[in-house]
Amino acid sequence: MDFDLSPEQRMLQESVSRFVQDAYDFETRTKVIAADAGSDDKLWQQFARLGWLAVPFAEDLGGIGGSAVDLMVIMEEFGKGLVAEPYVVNTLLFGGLLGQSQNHSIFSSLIERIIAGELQGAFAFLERQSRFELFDVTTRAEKDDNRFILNGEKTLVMNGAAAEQIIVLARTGGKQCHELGTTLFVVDANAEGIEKTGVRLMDGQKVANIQFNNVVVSAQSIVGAVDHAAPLVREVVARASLALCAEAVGIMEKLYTTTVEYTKVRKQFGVAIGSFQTLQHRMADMFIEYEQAKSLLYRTVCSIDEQADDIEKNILALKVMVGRAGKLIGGDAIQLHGGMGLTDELDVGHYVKRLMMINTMFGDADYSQKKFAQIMAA
Amino acid sequence: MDFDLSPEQRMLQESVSRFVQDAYDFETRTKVIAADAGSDDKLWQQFARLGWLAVPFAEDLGGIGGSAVDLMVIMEEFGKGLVAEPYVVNTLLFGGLLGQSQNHSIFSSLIERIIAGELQGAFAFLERQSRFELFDVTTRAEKDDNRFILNGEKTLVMNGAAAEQIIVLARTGGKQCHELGTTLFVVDANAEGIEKTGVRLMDGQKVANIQFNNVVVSAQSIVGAVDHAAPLVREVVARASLALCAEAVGIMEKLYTTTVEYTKVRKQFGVAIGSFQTLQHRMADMFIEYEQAKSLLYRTVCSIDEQADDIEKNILALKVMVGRAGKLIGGDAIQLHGGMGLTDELDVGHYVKRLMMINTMFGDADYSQKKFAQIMAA
Amino acid sequence: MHTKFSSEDIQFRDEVRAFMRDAYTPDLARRIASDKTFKDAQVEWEKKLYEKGWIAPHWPKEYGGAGWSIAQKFIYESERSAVGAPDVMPFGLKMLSSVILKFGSEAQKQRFLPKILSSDEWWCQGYSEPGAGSDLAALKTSAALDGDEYVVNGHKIWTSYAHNADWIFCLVRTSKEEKRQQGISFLLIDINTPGITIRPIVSIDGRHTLNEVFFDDVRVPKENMVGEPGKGWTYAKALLTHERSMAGVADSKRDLEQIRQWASEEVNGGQALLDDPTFSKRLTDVEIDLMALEFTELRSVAKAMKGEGPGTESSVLKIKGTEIQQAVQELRMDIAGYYGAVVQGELSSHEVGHDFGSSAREKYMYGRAASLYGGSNEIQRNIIAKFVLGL
Amino acid sequence: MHTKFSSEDIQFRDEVRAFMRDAYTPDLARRIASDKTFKDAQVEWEKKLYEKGWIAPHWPKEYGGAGWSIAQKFIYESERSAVGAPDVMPFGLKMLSSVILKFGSEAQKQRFLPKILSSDEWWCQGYSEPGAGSDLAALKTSAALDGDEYVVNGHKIWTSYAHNADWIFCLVRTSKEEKRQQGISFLLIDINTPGITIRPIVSIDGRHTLNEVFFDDVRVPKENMVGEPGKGWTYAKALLTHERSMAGVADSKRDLEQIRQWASEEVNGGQALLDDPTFSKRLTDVEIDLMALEFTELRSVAKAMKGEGPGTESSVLKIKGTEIQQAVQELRMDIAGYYGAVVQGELSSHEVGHDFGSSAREKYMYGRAASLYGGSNEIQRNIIAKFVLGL
Repeated sequence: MDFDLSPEQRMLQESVSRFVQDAYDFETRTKVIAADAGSDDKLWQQFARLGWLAVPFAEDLGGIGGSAVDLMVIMEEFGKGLVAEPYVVNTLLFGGLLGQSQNHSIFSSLIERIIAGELQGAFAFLERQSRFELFDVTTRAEKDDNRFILNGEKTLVMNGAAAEQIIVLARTGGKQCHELGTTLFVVDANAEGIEKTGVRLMDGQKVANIQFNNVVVSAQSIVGAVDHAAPLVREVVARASLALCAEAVGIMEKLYTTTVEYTKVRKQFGVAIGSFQTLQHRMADMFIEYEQAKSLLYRTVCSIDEQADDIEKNILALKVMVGRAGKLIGGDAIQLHGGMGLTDELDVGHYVKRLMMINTMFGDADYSQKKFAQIMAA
Repeated sequence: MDFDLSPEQRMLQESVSRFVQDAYDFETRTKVIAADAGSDDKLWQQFARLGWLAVPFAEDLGGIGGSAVDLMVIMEEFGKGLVAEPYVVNTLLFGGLLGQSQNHSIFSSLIERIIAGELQGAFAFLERQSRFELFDVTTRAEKDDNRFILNGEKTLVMNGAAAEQIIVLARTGGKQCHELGTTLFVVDANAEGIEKTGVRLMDGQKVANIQFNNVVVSAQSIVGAVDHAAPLVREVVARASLALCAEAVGIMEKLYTTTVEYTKVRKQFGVAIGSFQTLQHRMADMFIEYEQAKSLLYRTVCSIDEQADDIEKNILALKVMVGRAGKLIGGDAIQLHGGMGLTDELDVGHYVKRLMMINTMFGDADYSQKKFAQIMAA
Repeated sequence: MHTKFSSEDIQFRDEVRAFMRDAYTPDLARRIASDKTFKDAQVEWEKKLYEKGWIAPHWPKEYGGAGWSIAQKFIYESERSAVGAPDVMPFGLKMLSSVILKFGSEAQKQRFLPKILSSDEWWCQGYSEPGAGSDLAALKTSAALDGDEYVVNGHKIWTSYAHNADWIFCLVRTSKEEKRQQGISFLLIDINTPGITIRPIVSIDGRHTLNEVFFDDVRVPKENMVGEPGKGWTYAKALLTHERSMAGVADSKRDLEQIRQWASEEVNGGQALLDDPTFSKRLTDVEIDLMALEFTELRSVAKAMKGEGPGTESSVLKIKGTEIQQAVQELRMDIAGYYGAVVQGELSSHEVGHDFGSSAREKYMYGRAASLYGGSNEIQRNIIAKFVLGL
Repeated sequence: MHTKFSSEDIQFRDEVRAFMRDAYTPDLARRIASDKTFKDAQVEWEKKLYEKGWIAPHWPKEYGGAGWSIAQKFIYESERSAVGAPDVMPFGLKMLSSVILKFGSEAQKQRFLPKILSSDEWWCQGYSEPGAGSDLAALKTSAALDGDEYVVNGHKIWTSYAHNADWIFCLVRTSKEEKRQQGISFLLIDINTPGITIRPIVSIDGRHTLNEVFFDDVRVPKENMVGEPGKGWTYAKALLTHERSMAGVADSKRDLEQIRQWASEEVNGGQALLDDPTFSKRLTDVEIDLMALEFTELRSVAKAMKGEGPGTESSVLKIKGTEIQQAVQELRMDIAGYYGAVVQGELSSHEVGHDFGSSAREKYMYGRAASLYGGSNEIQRNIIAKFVLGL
């Protein structure tokens, strides 16, 4: 039993941490997200050069075959730096679907381009009505000879504004909320019949509502098996959830330490406000929640890397805890920063917004807890 | 709009409060509940002389026809004094069923004896399996000519050890949890076929598990209508719930004030522990919860006395709040009393236990909240 | 013990209710809600109240007050917030006016009160400074007498609506005393005086209501000082006790009804969110708390009706009121799900794919202020501990 | 980063597991749980551990310790609590022994350690006094040297198991110093010495573990003082750091499994409580917290395995561990419903109509102590604020 990072992992951590410090201060980040695309291609090239984009991909796909711990290391540092670049969507969702599908070999050139930082991709799963049910899918793909015709709408598609290729979750059979009958297609973002509306989210990222009007896709663009998208989607979403939770733990660390430091220097009634016992206890609680979330993160990554049988349960528990602890730590960080915490200028509110986003992604705390309860009862 | 007590109500309050101060200190109470019956007949005579037993009964039954506010006044003071005498069970449950049934006239002599303090009664509703479902009844009353034969068991019957007469909720038809098919019978506690096991509860009261083995009851002993016990039971239980909640509010007042006083005199590290900010804020929260519970109590009694249309909703909400606030205030009262709070000698733990009992009675906070939610959704 | 109002009060309630229904139109509501049209629309609303004679009910009748009883004031507030109509801007009509009425000169009353009443002159409040928030007595902005004028230098922050205001009333330091509170004076400053710079502060909801105000050798006629120099702290204190009164019960009630509606329409895998027991539990937690708070407020009003001053229950109202508001905001965000993250900007709800997600987020983020402003909830708990519990 | 133990450790785990299964019989468990049979049964259990050589794993091997690694200690504790077997009585085997081993004379080691090890002499701890709880340095019990004996006068309180003990180790005041801690000494007293009176304190769970101990001119040989006079505070402090280590994870795990079982059997109107979403939410809240705490503990153990001393994470373990225990106790009470109120006494479960209601209540009430003892959770938060966060 050992919870230290390996020398390689410490190097990776060091490398991401140095990037955040040297090239990604809060001002830079503010500029990056203010740009229309919501991300910066030069920074993305740097990610590629530093090898980070290769981490999640298997070695036979040109990747590094990184472990869950490797992923955690990157994401925690991204969290601390509030890195807005579309790492999760490109490498874990878009790239993950391609790389982990049983027919991944036919997408090897796409994967190479992802790793090289040359391709922006997206995964279009959400619809207006679907909320947290991944397979509440009404976008239809009708078979027409050796091709499919896509009709419908996908909403708030992450990286959807910038993506050149989009994997679309569409219904090829079954009823509205059924898992069976859903299929994944890679679609060119410039294909005829595609209409995009860019939407800004509170964490600065640029997403898109995408309409598909008789968009023609070939049978070769199917990722995985027809009608059987569910297992692959679930696997990829689980991994992305883990990554987001690791990011959240990084954010929580940043928020609690920032708050502690602020209350040491901020004076009221002639003393540092950090000397008030009630505020001390609230920060102690922030620390406790952070430590607990971190422990559950360790539990989860170890279970993945050790192929234990409680991975799904751990990820759901982690998602619940990250959602709840995030609300507590985020709320207290703002409250303890007083008026400053309520301004857009200070970074605190932006960290809090990102935590809120992460809570929602793929199902909020309440939803995840219900799924957790189902597993426990099974 | 006015939340003051009338002069008569202030007199009533004064009278109960004086009784508690003069005749019912903690030592006296400890002796009373230590006795096998769990109550004291001399005290009960005093209740009768002071007219308290007449308050809940209509004037045409020889009562005073007191309002919900009158009842609240008595019960709050009982709460502050941790009065263990079986007031609720005798006057509101046993007496309430008799007095509010449509055939109340045939029970007028029993009611007279209740008011005179000469009759101890009980209401046997609970069964081993029934938890909070009042009409989960398996005790059967089979019709046999002009009489009924009772078989089954009622558990934890309040005042069941001392009662001379017991109203039994039994099934005369319908399925296990159906409301329809339940009937109330007044049964002599010494009737043949009745077997009692006395059980002590944590608040000191003596209850009984009662077995009915072919107990013969006449058709004249039916309270209300055959098969239609439900409306009457619900009405009486609602009133008893209100009374218990008022008692709980009295207990909370006692607990928060006692705790505040204790922390003013208890010293640690050379200062009163009440000077620590975190403890101050916890006591502020105890106060807030108490004030909120008191407000909801006022809301509820006013709605009853004004025959508003949200009485049921108010009682359920009050029950939820009393349960939750009771846990918070009770827990903090013990915690802030430190080691002393954990002893049986100090009264604090006993007040807390009574709060816990009240939370459970007729459905705990979680259960009551579910019923509240059903009304809100209707 | 009863909850009934007198028949006169009920008649008054009906009158207010009818007025609100007619005067507060959906169009007005829309324009007040948008940063761009806010000021004009708010003035329009206030002028309606002015014409009705209801704009300053707590003022003495001779200056244009309504002469309402406590019950009438309560009824008015309940009816107003029941339809979601905004309160008047408090800076002139509630805050400054009480100071001028009590401590101002006759000339100041004549000069300032009429235009406050008619909503022709808007005020803002220059109290907080970067080093003086909850601890206001630490303020540093100075006003030095030079001939007939005070020369003001300093830096105010968190000044709500300074960019909409014509005047600002400031606490300034006119001398350095042993006891920090004693050197503070109360000064009225035309916000267009040379030397004043206003810098907007964007809030975490993305909106602009707050500002910093910089004073650089700003010259203010000395007749603009209220009362005596050095007494500003006393005047400001007298005002603060007026600040806390209502707990937003009617607003929260309206919000909760809306939330029930939305939660019944938001579906997850075929189940409406309202039928999800976890959500239902959270919602009813808040509803029950609010049912209690409504009566905590009524108890406070009933006390006031008997002439007992607003006591320490105002701290309970503040704490619980804001806790409920924040719980409401969180429920609304959680109903919106993914769409709570949307920054709608110029997009239509149809383009976004959602009606209230963006405004749910704005309200949620802005709502973080509620537990800070008007005496943070921590300070309210200190007040309860000290003044109610005697700790 | 991994959670695997070495194969030696796994072998050891299997050995402990087998031992626990065989040695900790249901009959023993039953007798330990009853006040009447407790002492004899507990001694029987400790003697089994003594014979196995496992009774004092943290002692040096020469005195009968097991020479276990950190990992082995952790494994032992996990396996022991997984079957619900009690820990040894800590007063002699853990607390006093570490003081004697570190600061005691050779004669004291020879006299006291063997009988502690064999569980033939039981100890209790005389620290707290009515005026000295969390603030131990305020203690007043005095020991004045008179010839070769100390004469002890004073009053100890909250003395667990004094009524079962043969000896008591006390902090006593031997001189009055400027700094209150400096006049305190560490004295070993035969509890049967004339002048000692033990008064039971019944706890709110109705049970008797606590006592007051009165000292009235109690004469104690001066060779019973440990180390130097006036250094008692230092010795006691060194001991306190040993106190907090485990968070009761295995016990809480076992409890939660039991709760799942009971909740599936407890039915309300046809629905099992486990299927009630409100209950399920509360239960999974605790389960998730415990999953995290298990790894907070493992992280702490892993640090210890690398030789890093028990850091401030012990405060996290204490706070979360006790919070979880109390939440578990509350769930158990709530499952029991009405039956949680029962004081079972001599009645059988059949007569009561319920299996665990009475013990659920005892555990709930007794559990209130968890957030107070061993440094209250408030003090733990002070520790985190000061030593972790540097506030």
